[in-house]
Amino acid sequence: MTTLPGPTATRRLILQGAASVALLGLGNLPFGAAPARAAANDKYPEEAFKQKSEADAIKALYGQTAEPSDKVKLDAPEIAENGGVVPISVTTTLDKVTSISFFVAENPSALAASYTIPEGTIPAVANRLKMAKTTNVVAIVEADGKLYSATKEVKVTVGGCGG
Amino acid sequence: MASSIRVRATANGDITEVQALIQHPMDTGFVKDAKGELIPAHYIQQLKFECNGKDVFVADWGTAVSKDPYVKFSFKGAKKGDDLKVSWTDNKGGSDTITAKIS
Amino acid sequence: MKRSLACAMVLALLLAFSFALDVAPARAANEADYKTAYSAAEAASKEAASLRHQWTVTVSVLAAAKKAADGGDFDRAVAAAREAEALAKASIFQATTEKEAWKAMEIR
Amino acid sequence: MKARTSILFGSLSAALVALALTSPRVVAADKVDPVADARAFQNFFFQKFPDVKHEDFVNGPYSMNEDMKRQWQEKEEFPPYEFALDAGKEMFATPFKNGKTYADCFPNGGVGIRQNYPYFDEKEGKVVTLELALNRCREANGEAPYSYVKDEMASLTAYMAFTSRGKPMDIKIPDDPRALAAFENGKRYFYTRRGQMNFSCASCHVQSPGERIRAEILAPALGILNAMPIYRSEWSGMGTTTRRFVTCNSQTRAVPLEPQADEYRDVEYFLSYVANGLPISGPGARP
Repeated sequence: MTTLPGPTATRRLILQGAASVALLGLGNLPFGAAPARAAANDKYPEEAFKQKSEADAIKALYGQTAEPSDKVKLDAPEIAENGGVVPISVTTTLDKVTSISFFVAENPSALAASYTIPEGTIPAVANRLKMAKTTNVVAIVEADGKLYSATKEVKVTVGGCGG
Repeated sequence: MASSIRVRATANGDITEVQALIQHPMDTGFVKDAKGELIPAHYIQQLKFECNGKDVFVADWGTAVSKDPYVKFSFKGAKKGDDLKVSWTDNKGGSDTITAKIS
Repeated sequence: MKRSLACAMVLALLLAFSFALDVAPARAANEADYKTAYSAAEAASKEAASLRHQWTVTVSVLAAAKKAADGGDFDRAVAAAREAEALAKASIFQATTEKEAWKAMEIR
Repeated sequence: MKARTSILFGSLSAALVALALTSPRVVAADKVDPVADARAFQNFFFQKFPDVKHEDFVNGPYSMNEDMKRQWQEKEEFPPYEFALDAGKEMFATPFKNGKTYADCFPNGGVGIRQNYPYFDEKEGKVVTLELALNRCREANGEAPYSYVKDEMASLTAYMAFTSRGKPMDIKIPDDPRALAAFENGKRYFYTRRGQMNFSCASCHVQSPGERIRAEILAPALGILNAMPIYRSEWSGMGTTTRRFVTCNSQTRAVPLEPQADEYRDVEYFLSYVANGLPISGPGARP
């Protein structure tokens, strides 16, 4: 079931987008106007993986902000069976997809994984991620140079009765 | 030693579905060991799939990818019997590679 | 059924009694007080272990008592030893009551 | 210190509540009747969860909750215990220093026999579990025994369980008073409350299976060992039956017994016997 991001999530994305744009002015981000990440670019996005917040990571990776789209179908559990192994997958009906990335908002660093989707590869990925706590999982799809996103909150807590 | 990569690639029609499970600790660098010292970060950074001489899928991973990582994707343009080369490198310079036949 | 409720009552009484012990000594505890409190706690803990019903908290509080004593803080050491004894006694009570009480839960 | 005693009173009140809750039971004649016990045990779960297919009970929490079942099925596509399984197969094939292998110690070369373990050894007069038999095989061939809670033992039992997948559990109780006593001792251990939390295995796995215990869903006791050994995401590693018993004990703040203690062997005997007829589903993946 795709959950359209609630108004709060969109506003939050835009707000964060605005905040990071402001930061740009301070020259804090080394390469503000980084070119959209070309598909063939094999370089490991070291900088993006260092960013703490989700907006900064998106900025470092793609150099632009994403807009929510119901063409991006993010599949994640409601309550994670275990924070260490959370099965998350995304499919999309968008075409000319060149990259798909996953962000876990409140993890130590938001960017979890980023996939290059060359020509001829189906724009869909399934993987298992670690989540520090209950937070939003954001999937970003780069299609034809523009960014589309889907967000879903996943509840995470420990198991067992204590000890 | 058996390879650290288990891969299953099955072609039906023009679409080949690929599943990979890799044996790797994927340490985040935030976890302490029994003696209370931090276990240094040790995680796969890049995982590449090549078929017929072309990259069909490249994964850039951070520390948030689960231990013994798993990934599934599909791609077009390959057929039964083609070779699928899978290789990964981690932040400590470790690496492994395997070539599997698409069944 | 009535009988098992009665056992629970006794358990409550026992705990209340051990709880009261905490506040008894007025002057600062010294090594001798610690030694007596610790040996009583250790005996109860050994008995709980022999009944194979030892609690992890008994072991850790007993260790805390010893550590406090080694550090010379006998007030804390005596309090910890007393609590360890209470925990050990509670686990012994649990072991003896459960000898029969388990049947109440059995699927028949 | 105050926190600790408040927990103590907390556990006391929990005990009082639990005691009041247990429905009144007439004290049964103390003649041990495993067949009746097994039938009553299975019927309890079949009636409590009428829409769970009988063979599904062996999938533990996943038979109780759809969202968890979906996450499990995604994991099962390429399960995390694959490595332990391959390691076990390799270990089974590599001969000991004296040239023998595990296959020489077990009937049918150790393939497809897991459903008969644990069994009652009439010579020894005690229950012998699969993990114990494996270590005895190693010692008989001059090899050091493996730890009962570490990966090597889990890999061996994972491989042996895999060779029995789908076969119904088939535990036998010979007409020997010591076997009946072992069964009864296992049953007693299962229902006895322990630890400061004052829980027994039944408090969680009989009174509230299907309910949440923080992030996890409690598994029903019926068929709970059929999936052993399990890869637990929480341990991010394999777990043998012994490791599961030891961790359950420490979670209720009870000091665990030594691995393969009589009580552990007997409770494994009891739980396996009452699950007779349900399929072996090991090795399993669990939260």
